[in-house]
Amino acid sequence: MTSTETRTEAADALTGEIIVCQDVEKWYGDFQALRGITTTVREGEVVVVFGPSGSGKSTFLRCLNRLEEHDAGRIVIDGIELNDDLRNLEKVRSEVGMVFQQFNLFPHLTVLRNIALAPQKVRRMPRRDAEALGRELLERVGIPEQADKFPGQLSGGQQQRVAIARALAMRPKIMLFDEPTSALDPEMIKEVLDVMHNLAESGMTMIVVTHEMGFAREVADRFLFFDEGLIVEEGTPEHFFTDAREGRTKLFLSQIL
Amino acid sequence: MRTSLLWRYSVLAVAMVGLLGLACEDNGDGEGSGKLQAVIDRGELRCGVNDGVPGFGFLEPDGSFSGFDVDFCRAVAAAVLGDAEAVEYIPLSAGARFDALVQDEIDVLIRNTTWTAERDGAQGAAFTLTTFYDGQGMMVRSESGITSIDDMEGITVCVLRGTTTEGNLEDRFALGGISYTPLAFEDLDTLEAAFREERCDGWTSDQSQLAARRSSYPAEAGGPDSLTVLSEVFSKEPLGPAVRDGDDEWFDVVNWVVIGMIQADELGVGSDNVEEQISEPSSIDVARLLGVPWEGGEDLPDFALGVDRTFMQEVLRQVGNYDEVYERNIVPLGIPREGTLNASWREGGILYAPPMR
Amino acid sequence: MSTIAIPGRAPGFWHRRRTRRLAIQAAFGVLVALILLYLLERALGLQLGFEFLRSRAGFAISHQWATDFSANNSRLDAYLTGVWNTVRLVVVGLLLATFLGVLAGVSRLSSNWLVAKIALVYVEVFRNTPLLIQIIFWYTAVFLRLPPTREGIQLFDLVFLSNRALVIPWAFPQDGIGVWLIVLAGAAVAAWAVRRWRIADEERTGQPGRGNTMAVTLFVLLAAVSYALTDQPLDLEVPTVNPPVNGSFRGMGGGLQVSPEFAGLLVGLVMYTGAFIAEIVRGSIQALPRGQGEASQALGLGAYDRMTLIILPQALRIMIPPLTNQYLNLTKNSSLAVAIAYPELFFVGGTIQNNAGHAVPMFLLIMATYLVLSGVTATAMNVLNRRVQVVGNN
Amino acid sequence: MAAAARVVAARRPWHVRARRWARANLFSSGWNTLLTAVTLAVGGYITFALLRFVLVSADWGVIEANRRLIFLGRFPQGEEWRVWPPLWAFLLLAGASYGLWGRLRPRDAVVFVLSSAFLYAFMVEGANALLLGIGLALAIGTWAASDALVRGSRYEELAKRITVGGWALLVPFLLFMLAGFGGVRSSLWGGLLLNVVVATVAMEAALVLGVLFALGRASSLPLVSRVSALYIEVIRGAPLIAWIFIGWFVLPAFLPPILGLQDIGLVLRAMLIFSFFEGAYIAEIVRGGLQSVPRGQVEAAHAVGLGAVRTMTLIVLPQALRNVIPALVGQLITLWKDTSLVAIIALTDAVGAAQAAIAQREFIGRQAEVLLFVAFLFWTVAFVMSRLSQQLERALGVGQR
Repeated sequence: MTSTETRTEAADALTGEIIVCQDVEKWYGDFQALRGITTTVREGEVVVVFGPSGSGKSTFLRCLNRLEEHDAGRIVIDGIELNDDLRNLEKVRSEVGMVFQQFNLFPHLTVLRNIALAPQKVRRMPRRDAEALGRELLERVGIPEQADKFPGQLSGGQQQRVAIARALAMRPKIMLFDEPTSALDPEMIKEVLDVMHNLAESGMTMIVVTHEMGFAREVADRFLFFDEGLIVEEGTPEHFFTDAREGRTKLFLSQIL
Repeated sequence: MRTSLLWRYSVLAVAMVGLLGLACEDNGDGEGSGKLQAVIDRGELRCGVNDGVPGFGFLEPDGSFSGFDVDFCRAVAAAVLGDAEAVEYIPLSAGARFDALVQDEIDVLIRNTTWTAERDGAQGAAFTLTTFYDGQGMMVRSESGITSIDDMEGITVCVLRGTTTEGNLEDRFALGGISYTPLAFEDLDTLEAAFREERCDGWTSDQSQLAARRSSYPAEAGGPDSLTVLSEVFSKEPLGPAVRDGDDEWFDVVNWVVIGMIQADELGVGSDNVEEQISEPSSIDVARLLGVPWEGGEDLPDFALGVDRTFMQEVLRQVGNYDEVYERNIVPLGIPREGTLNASWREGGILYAPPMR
Repeated sequence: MSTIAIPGRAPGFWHRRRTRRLAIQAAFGVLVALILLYLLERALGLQLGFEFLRSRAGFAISHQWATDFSANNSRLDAYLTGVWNTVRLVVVGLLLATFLGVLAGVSRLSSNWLVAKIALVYVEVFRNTPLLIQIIFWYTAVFLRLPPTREGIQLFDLVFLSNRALVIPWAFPQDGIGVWLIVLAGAAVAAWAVRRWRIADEERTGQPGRGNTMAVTLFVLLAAVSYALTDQPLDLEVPTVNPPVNGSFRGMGGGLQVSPEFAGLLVGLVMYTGAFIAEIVRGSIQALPRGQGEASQALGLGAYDRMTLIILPQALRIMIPPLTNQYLNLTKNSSLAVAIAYPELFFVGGTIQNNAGHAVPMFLLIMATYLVLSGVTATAMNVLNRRVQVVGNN
Repeated sequence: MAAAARVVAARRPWHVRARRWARANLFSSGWNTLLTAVTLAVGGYITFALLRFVLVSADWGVIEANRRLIFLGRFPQGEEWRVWPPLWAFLLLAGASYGLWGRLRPRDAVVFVLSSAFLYAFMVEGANALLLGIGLALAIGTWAASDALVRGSRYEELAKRITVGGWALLVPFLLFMLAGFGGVRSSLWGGLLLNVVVATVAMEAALVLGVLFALGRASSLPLVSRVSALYIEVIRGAPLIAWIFIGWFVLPAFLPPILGLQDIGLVLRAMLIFSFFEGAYIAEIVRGGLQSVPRGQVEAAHAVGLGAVRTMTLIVLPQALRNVIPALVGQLITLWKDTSLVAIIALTDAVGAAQAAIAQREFIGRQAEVLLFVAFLFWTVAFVMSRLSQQLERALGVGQR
């Protein structure tokens, strides 16, 4: 994996760069959430994003699959530029899976239907195939027996695993995780992290917003530290744990570790 | 700040009860004493009237009431309380009037109300001498070419609901085997609006009401001449004041105020000459009417009607006699008194006052 | 009861919770009973009993539907005519108000600024103005002011507008209707089968099945062909103006005639209730967690699928209880017909009471009727509610 | 998203900004462009027709001639002064409250000012202009004083208490001014004044009754709960107009013949009917609020040693009421609008006055003007109430746990 890279120039059109961000800015009213984010992610890379709350981590993630529109700069995902073109939007969304802090499962559909819905409707997959895929993914996240229950009947950890399976069902090239474990009870965090660990090992490109630093250190190729809408510091896990340069980074790390 | 909610609610509840008591006007009728005493104690007459028939009972923009019926309210108040203005007018819909009367909402109902057996009996009203003899008629637009009820096959007729006219209408059309659609309204204003917009072809009501409405029919809509009241009168509608059954004393007072006004007309006593007639009555009948001695003699026997024997003096001073009331309210509608049933019996009408002696 | 000695004394009789509860309830019960007894005692002095409803009505009723009432029928028949008039008004009103309300509610969330603002203005204006004024306005300032019959507005010889009647073409059943209806039932079954088949096919292949489109097309096609073959089972009537008699017009013939009274009341009720329903629809959609929409977006579901598969099924669940309340309100508000001349049950009941007295039994009957109407509506909505509830939802 | 676009665009020239905004909000797709065109045509026509009517073709003389009737009904001539002190008190309290708590959004303020100006134009004649001017001056004065001087000072809490007390006493004060010291009989109260009096009295009474019946229905005592439920269902089962007719026709026969109770006037009966009717609806709303309070709250209250009554009044009820403020205010707005129904019985409220004005010969065919004006009067009050409710919700953080 390409974990030794410390810094990539956005202008470099190296092969394998699946996400390119250049000077991305985002405003909420008078508040600027992103102040010129420039970074790239290579295929198969696992990037962990962390930083204090309100630093723009989630906004960054949400801009990547256009849940939020960025106001300035460019974002290119797998060669597709994110702009007003609706066709681009559809393409990007089917390539980028997202897992939310609050799971966001559909409460009126069974677990299996939650997973099979998008492949059927968006990928035009036959129902039988979609449901077979769903069962396979449930097996993979370790809860095959829950297929016919409703989300409300599952524990938080199980729900988040269903949410991961749901995102995987679209066979995305990139997975975005927005604090996937922060709404969970401690004993459930591990079961979700295990699933994510396996996913990372299978070579999936992942961007993960998390403060589970143990997990991050194990799986991440690269860390991004966000503060006040900027990437303050960027580097390998080892760099952060041994040799963090910025004062803000050190302070924050000392608070969460 | 955070006092107990229960405490605050209790205070509020007590305050509300107190306020209801304050707002509740003191109009309790004393037990045992009749309506007459109750009215005197209250110092005001509650009179059920119409507020939408010009000439009979009408609410003016300034909030005052005017009309023939309203003048009889004023006359009763003048007789009982000495002040024609001591009246609280309660506008009533046709449907609500008898309940208001029977439930003591009002002291007297003077609202172009027809005297019928059912109302006298089952509905618990008692009618005094008739003040206005009327009959049900039908008004149509002149341009419609309708000249009689029998021409009216298939038309729509506007009528007030819950009135005798609604039933008479059905009876008349059933008699002629004529099919029609009745459109029944709760209030006269909406009815007239509908008629004006040609929602219906005929408008049936008491002839006086039709004439009243016709006379003031707005020029914008064609004016009075664009309407024709058909000559056929298909019911008898004697209109007069009504009081609640079972209080003879009160009934007598109202009845004799009406009679007194007709009598005064017959005797030629009115608001213009009442003062001189009081000091020097022109006949013994005038003396009896006004409750003054005849040619300086002893007092005439009291009628013992429950009100002062001079009650007609105030009535005539403040309101006038029957003819004055008629001239003031009905003639402007285009219904002269001569030649109608409401002329005096001496002039071919049927208005006839029992003797006051 | 117990044989084990308990330290201290058992609570005295008066201090037991059970006793207290019984005492409070007994006191309350006595109070309620006293009030009821008092009311009963007062009621005994009034005219009770319903015999008066058997007498001849003696008045005619302008609007009739599903009844054949004349003044010679009993007062009870008159009342039932009024009940049917209410039912007709309420059924049509519920359908239209729901349609308008959903339209306006969804419009309020539209990304089109103009549409959203117009929906907002509609809701704010009609929700915050007394219904009585609205009804009087629609009747006296709009429908009565349409031109009279002789100057009526005629659109393409199909629709006729006058202040006597709004007439639209309408199909009336003829003798051959029975056969055609059977064919229609068959067509419906066929359409249903086709839809099932298309859905199964869609699930099998993943390709869009277009089940609804095909089913509707098939049904319409079958209906049209069988209509042609069965010798016109419906007679489509277009409005005609009856010839004038003595120079005055005698109303309209043909088509479906809607009186201005009915129209005024209906439009008033629909516009008013629609504004409330719009707020319910908007609120229910907005009440869904934002994540639901985002998750479906992130999965790449299109706007239509998102609305029909994710948002609406969940919003419906929140919507139904307040919607039921609005339906009940519309039913009860139909009684404002007394302000204009539409003879629904409250109006006719009032006329009977004017003629006959007997206020207490008459009003009891009116209340009971409304309770039954409300009960039917509420029960239907409860059944619907139970069907859309989500299992294990928390 | 629109907000974000606005800020970015703020750095661009206005026409670019406008174009961007229009593209995002009006013409984002072909379908949206069509929708915009159709809506613009229909909405534009309606707006144009309405404006033309209001400004050109309408004859507002009918309102001018009937101003007194619409606002006061048959209130006796020469007694109008009784109305002014309560109105002043109201304006004074409104000004103070706005100064102490309020943050009216600019858009609301515009609507408010425009409506006031419109009303002013129609209400004002002769001495009224001065009297109303005094009221407005009071409102602005207390607002400015409380906003600039009191807010943030150590007297703020005291001022708030006084203001709350003032609001509580306003309705009693109004009734006292109308009926006290040889005042005007309730049967002569009319016009909008009547709507206001019936609505305010019934609002307070209905809130009290509603809370009582809600507590009754939520009671663990089966008899109490069943009787309360029965009351609520029966009242809600029939239309308000039916209950008003019952108050009019049937109620007197059931009132006990003591204390002159049988003789209570129509206005009082209307207040009674409205209180009991709306009380049943409010009871249902409050019951919903009671159910929304988590069980943990009760348990926590018991745990710190509060008894059942105190748990209810100090812990559960305040939270329950707070949670249902939107629904409660909605019901109060309904009550306000429903007071127009008294026009169907014999009372001359604003709507009754409107009907009387429509009937006047010289104003034939002016029904649209009269009805629109009266509708506007009702609308203004209801609109202000709904906006206040939104402010209250924000201030109390309803919906935020």
